[in-house]
Amino acid sequence: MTFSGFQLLRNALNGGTGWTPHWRKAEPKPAYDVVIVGGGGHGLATAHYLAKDFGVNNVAVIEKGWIGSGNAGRNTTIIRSNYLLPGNIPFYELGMKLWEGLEQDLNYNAMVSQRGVLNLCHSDAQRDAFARRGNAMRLHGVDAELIDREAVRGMAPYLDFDNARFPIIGGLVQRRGGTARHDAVVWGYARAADKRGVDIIENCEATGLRSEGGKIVGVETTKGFVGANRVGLSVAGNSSRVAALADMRLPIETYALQAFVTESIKPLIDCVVTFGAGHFYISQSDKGSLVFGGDLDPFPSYAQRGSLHVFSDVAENAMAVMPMLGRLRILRSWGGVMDMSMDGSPIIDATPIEGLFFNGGWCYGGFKATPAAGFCFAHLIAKGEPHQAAAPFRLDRFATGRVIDEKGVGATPNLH
Amino acid sequence: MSGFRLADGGLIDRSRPLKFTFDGKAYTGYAGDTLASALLANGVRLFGRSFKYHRPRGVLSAGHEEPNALVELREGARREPNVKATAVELYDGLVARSQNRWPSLAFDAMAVNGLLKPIFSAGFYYKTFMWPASFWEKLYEPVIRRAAGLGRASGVEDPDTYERSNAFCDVLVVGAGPAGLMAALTAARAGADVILCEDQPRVGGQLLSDREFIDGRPAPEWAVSAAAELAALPNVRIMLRTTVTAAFDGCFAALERVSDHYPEPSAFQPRQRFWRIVAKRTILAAGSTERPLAFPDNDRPGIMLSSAVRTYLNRFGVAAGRVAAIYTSTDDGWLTARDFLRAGLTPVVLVDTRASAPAAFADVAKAVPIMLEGAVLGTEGAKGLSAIIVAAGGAQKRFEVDALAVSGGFNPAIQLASHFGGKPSWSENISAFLAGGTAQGVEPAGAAAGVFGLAEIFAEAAAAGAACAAAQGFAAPAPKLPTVAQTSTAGSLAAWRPNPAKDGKIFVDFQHDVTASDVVLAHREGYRSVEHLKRYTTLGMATEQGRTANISALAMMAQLTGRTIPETGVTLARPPVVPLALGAVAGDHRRGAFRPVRETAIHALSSEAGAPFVDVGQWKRPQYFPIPEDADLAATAAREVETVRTRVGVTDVSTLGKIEVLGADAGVFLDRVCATRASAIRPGRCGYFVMLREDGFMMDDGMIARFAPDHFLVYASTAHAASVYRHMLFCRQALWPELDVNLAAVTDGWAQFAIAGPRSPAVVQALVDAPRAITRTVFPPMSAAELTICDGVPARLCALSFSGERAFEVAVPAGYGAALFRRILDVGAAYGIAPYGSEAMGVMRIEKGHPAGSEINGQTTAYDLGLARALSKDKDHIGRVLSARPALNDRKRARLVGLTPLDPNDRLRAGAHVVETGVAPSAASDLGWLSSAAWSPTLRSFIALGFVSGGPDRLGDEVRIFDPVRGGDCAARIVAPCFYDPNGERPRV
Amino acid sequence: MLINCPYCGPRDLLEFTVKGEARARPDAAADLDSEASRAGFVDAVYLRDNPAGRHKEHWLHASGCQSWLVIERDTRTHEIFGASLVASDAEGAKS
Amino acid sequence: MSDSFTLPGLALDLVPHYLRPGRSGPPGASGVVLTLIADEDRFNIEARRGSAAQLLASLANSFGAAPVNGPKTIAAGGFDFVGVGPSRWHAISRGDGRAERRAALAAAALESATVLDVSHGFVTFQLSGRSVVEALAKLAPIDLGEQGFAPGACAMTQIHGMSVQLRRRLDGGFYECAVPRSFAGSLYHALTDAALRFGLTVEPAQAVI
Ligand SMILES: Cc1cc2nc3c(=O)[nH]c(=O)nc-3n(C[C@H](O)[C@H](O)[C@H](O)COP(=O)(O)OP(=O)(O)OC[C@H]3O[C@@H](n4cnc5c(N)ncnc54)[C@H](O)[C@@H]3O)c2cc1C
Ligand SMILES: NC(=O)c1ccc[n+]([C@@H]2O[C@H](COP(=O)([O-])OP(=O)(O)OC[C@H]3O[C@@H](n4cnc5c(N)ncnc54)[C@H](O)[C@@H]3O)[C@@H](O)[C@H]2O)c1
Ligand SMILES: Cc1cc2nc3c(=O)[nH]c(=O)nc-3n(C[C@H](O)[C@H](O)[C@H](O)COP(=O)(O)O)c2cc1C
Ligand SMILES: [Zn+2]
Repeated sequence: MTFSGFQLLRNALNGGTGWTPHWRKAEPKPAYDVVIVGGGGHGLATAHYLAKDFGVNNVAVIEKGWIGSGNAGRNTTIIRSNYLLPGNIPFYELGMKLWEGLEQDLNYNAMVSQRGVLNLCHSDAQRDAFARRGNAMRLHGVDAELIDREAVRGMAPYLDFDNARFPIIGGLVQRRGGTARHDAVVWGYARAADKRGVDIIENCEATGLRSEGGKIVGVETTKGFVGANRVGLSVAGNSSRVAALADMRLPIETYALQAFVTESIKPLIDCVVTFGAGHFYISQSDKGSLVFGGDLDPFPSYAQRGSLHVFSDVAENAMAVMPMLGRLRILRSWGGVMDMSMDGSPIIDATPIEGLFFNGGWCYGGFKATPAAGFCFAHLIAKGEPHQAAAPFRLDRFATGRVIDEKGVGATPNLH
Repeated sequence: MSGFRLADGGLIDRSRPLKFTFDGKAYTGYAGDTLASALLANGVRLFGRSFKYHRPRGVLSAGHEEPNALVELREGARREPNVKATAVELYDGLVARSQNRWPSLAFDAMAVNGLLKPIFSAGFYYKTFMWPASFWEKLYEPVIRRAAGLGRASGVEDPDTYERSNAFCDVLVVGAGPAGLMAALTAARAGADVILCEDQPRVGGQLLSDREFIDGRPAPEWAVSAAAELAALPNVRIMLRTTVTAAFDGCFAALERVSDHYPEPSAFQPRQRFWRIVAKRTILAAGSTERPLAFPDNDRPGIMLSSAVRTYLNRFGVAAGRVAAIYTSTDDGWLTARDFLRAGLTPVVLVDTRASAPAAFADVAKAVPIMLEGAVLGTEGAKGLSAIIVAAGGAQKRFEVDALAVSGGFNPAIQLASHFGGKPSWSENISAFLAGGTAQGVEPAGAAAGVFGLAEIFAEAAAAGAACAAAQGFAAPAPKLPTVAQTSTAGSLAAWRPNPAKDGKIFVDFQHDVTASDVVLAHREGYRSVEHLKRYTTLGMATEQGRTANISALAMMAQLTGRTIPETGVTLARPPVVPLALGAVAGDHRRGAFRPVRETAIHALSSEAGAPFVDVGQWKRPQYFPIPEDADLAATAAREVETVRTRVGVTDVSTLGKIEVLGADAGVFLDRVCATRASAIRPGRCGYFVMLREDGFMMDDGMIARFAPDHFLVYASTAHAASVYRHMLFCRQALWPELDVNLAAVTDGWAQFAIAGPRSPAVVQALVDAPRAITRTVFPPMSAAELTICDGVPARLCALSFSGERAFEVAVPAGYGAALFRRILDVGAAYGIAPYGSEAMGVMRIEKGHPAGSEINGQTTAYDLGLARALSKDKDHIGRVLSARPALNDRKRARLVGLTPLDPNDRLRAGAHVVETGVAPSAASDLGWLSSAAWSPTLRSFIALGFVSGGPDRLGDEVRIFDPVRGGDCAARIVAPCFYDPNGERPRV
Repeated sequence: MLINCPYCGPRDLLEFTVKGEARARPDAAADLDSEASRAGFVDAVYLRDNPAGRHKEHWLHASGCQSWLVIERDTRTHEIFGASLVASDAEGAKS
Repeated sequence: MSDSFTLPGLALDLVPHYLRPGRSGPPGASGVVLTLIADEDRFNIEARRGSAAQLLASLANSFGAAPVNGPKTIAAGGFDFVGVGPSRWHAISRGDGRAERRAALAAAALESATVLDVSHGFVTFQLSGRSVVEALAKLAPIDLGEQGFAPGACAMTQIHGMSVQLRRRLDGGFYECAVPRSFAGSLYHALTDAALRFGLTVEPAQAVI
């Protein structure tokens, strides 16, 4: 069934009895052409594009819990392509373009909202760094504006411009950036992939990666063995654990990132704002909650929860940039586990095992990458070679030195 | 009008009437009231409108689980949205307003949404608003956003202050109901340090709501005496109005509402205090939350949780209505009926879903009409309940009532235990979830442990208290347990049968207007996991986090999928337990105190001189020393540069990191840490150093002075000093612990000034104590000495030049810094000295082509910076091996060069890109970027340092400087990075 | 999180900085630019076991006693099994 | 006057710009009294590799008692020896006679330790009064209870993002916060803000305690 206002009306009249599951509750077949491990945004997007753009329909996505239970279901929903390095910009811009047509592609309203992303700066040096980034974006055909303090005031009058510690002097704006309804992205991809015949198998954990003679032959799961001679791993925070099933060690450490929502309030914050003198970013969901987050918890963790230290730090940052938040209340906080790579940039590549492909290392920025990562990963799996936009995201870049380090902090994942 | 104040009774102080307003209308309550109890006492039953359909809503509960009665409290900058009227202590002058309604609470135009309910079913927005794509941001989303949201934020800075504090104890007891009091008493009597936190302004918990007797006295009296005994013990701290709100690894967070019961905080008092509590053991005695029942139109004002009805009756002396009925699946409804009877209000009917009446309530059965195996089929009323339709034994009956007490069992308050992620376990016995496992020393007790009978609560809580004390080595004496008139009940889940016609109005999540039909729809569309159910319908995501909603919805989903409730599972509780003001969490880390600053010894002097400051890391550095003659700050910088180039200037370089490296192996150690050969620096000399990260990229560069064979001093750059020191500690402690070397960061101990310019030797000569001569031969560039200056002040002197002129850096113990700075200006006056700031310093270092923070940014290598020759190739040192990776030595890398505009007045700015000329600027023609740029008063031109692909191989080439975000575009030439005195002759003159 | 510093006693997370997995620095081969040297360093600098479970880490008691510690910790539960000074010869540290 | 005042040449900066002597907060007796210790001798002593035992013996020999390897204060020979890290101490001395003590320390530690004069590297605030523990509890994430923080105890800890050496003097009622000098202004504000509500007296700068 195609979703539309008409269908909505029709079903309103018949008591909603016409609606059907958005994706089938599939059980595994003995074998598929491709098995994707991980039913997050990336895994499902990969399946969707495999079926839609690369003609590979005999695909299963296996997910250990419910789809979207990982980071896709717990991120702060910011989408943007305001990157600095040439290795990153084309990829994230490909993503931005896919976001712009996503709902029509999926026939599912993921509430992609191009409300603008405003990065604040607080010193001349920081403004120059933003200029470098903005210029790099413009050279890549991406929209970017460097605005002064008064223009920032026009966009976000409630900021503490005269903060005694870090006054605001300007900002970098990407107007095409914004947010998307994270869960809907997952469900929309699932529904679209399912429509094209992809089996989405929930509560099915990959417990082994079976290979013979250096070639992958299938996946052991909690629902039995599933054969496939092409397997894509897209398991985000669990990358190392799953790769270990194939005796691979990755340039990845896992860390928890917290996020927060306030109680719902009437519209207050229009765009996405990030603070430049600390770690803090905020937007308002369509439901009315302010959604915000900050720094990683500093130690490796697989627990989806955070520490008081970062909890407080985030609140301090919030008050520094928006003192009007003081009486608003944190309703809920949570954590997700991030596969932090050694240069802070992702990996989409083949592995030493033939037929086994890896997509990961998304750090805390992989939600915005969902469409592009899915598309490029599908390309790699279908064609055996990387899509041009993802060509820099190779595993061997650490050995060659071709790292893509936006922050310049080196192999210290918790600082990226 | 329905509720009213009883003539007597309750724990309110009738001698202290308090005035307040709600939606502009004036009312009176009493000290001890909540806003909800006071409004109910005044007959108000309509408190707010629901989120989506704007249905009229009243009060459901008497606590933090309240989904309906949300108001905006206070006015102006103190306005606070979404405050639960049931959790606000009344104070004189309180002002509250209803929210999410237009134009008024009584007539809310948005209530038409209710008619469109079949369209606005769960997840409707995912299925529409897709065409055309651009309409989303322009049309649909703004409408949705405006409709959504509850109250309004003040939008201005919060005028109140907040505090944070730390507390430590052996045993933390959360909740001062009977369980908490008993546990605290037992642990404290044994000698353990106890902190007892209670959310409410008084102890007692549910005892305040029930007509229990303990040791023959009314239960609240027992609670008061227990608290008095605790308060008298030196090892106990009782914290009232304090909610333990989150469990973290190693600590709990608690919120103390210090001043929320006043119109505004009194002078010097914070509004709230946010506690970090470190406890060796914790007893979770937070009680339980009652669940409502699912039936059509179960949301009308006047329908209230049974235990809340009793709370209003017994604690606040308020009757929920004049004509009441009870609908229950537990004994709790019977307790409420009994208390109604005692208050002289006979319920018109008690409907119990169960088949038999509880034996202990024969008195109630005699006085009240009872309908067993009954169900409420529907309710009537416009802005409040006016009647219920009841079915039992095949018959239907209508009762005109204005209050209905409902009870569907109790959920133990296990949220805090769940914060560690432990999966709750289902108890068939009480039809509710219990804490799964006792994570991190958290032990539930009392109702929080699913124990509801008072006698058992006392016994088990005492045992828990004793066990916690014993674990800390305190033996507890056998407790004397209070004697109670036992009443015990268990919950059961009321049956619900899908009924498409009526499910649409069975509210499950009141605040978010999630109905039974939404659960059915979610099931139909495949959102069957509880987490999908939650996310698709927003069930349990409202301000009370589904306290009253979740179990009913779960039970429905279990029924629809044919699974048991434990198979269906439960959503995870997350911090905070009760919503928590951001201001409180931030505490006093606000405004200027957000982050500390570091000041140098001449901070006061500089600001008196009118110097603006620039942030470098945490440091404040004087950026310019303007004088009235300067046209603007650019002129100041130019004058300062000129002063140094032609005469002499002085600047504060105290922020440079200073790390002492001492010991027989100091040289060996530095050779391993640095990529240069530090051991080759002779005593009395300085040398340049480069440090790499182990991945081969630049970490820092700077100077090392060697004062003695076993004594080096590393000058790290301001920006990297802290990380360099941490790194060196790591090398010393973890990598090479066998070396005889000690490290000490002494940055703060020294005030250090650069005296630079052709006349600097004379100034320095005037400072140093005889007989030292400061001449080219005796103290040539790169000399280092420990000496005294200004008649005996210990000092360190290095002949180092960053500016490119003959220059010295002189350091004295920081306490002498201000005086030395003045002295330098005094003795330098004769030579035309002027102070200069970081800006002029920056200009001169660009003129000299020295890399600084924007060049050593973690993405560049020594090779990129043209420093490869300074590195020693033949020894292993940090970063040696990986710096040789092929991509790091690719000639095409963006490498450091200088750039000059063809027209010297064309402005160059850091951040501009360098692109090929003659082709359209694009990613393909992008060659690199400018890292530092300045107007050079010396060269009378803008100049820049930048990184250009293959740059050093392209000296002389013309390129385009492209800065679209600032509208810059000009032609420039690639030159060597040093613009001034490339052979370095001037420092040697 | 509370870390029991062998010198200072139990202290809050905020006093510490974490470096990640505790790994030895490889010995460079005599030929610093040999394949073996490079492979050893690439492995040590970039690759991680990153287990879900017990993990040995380097932590610095940065605003405390400035000792680098080896901490063994469960990355799933955050339970800490022990913290010791990294410098094996730190004499008499346990007073 | 202490001997470092007698140093010729340059004046010591004894009254920092942030210091605001006087009484603030609610009326009544001051709950907290803050005093800047403007001039003290402070040495950082670190045993050389393998020489800790020798150092302790030598110090015991010279001063009558040895410091302990732990976060505690031992008073000996006019110094307070405060443990700040494994095999590391601060030796603090105030009042007259510091020149001789300084020389004695240098001699005693010559063979077995590196000794650095860090007197100017730190600023020390002394806090006393009936509410001092309550005020400090707002700032320091450590247990300041009688048992956890007995007289002589020392903790290298953090206050408002600053590394602070928090110490309870052997005489029990006085607490000291020593902070790297550049942070002193920020720490001063953190301390005075925290103490304000108890009634605060800031004493005029005082050379020696
Ligand atoms: C708090 C937070 C905020 C964030 N904010 C943003 C943001 O604003 N913008 C942005 O771009 N990014 C953000 N991110 C990052 C982003 O969420 C992730 O990078 C991205 O979601 C990762 O891709 P995914 O959606 O495929 O991952 P996931 O949704 O985590 O998918 C991985 C799936 O694999 C499954 N899985 C794991 N192991 C197995 C196994 N053995 N067998 C089967 N299945 C398995 C998991 O259950 C999971 O569902 C944030 C992340 C967090 C935690
Ligand atoms: N009639 C019934 O069926 C029934 C059911 C459940 C409970 N009860 C009665 O309830 C009482 C249970 O005793 P109890 O002591 O376990 O619970 P309680 O409800 O009496 O006390 C819990 C206390 O904890 C406080 N609290 C809750 N969360 C808190 C937090 N996060 N931080 C600080 N304080 C918090 C509450 O304000 C309350 O005072 C008994 O009297 C029992 O008979 C009866
Ligand atoms: C963008 C966004 C908005 C959210 N808004 C709410 C909200 O309004 N209410 C709520 O209870 N939780 C909200 N959540 C948090 C979820 O309830 C949940 O905590 C999160 O998805 C992580 O899942 P978990 O807590 O079950 O691990 C939101 C989460 C996200 C990512
Ligand atoms: Zn320590």
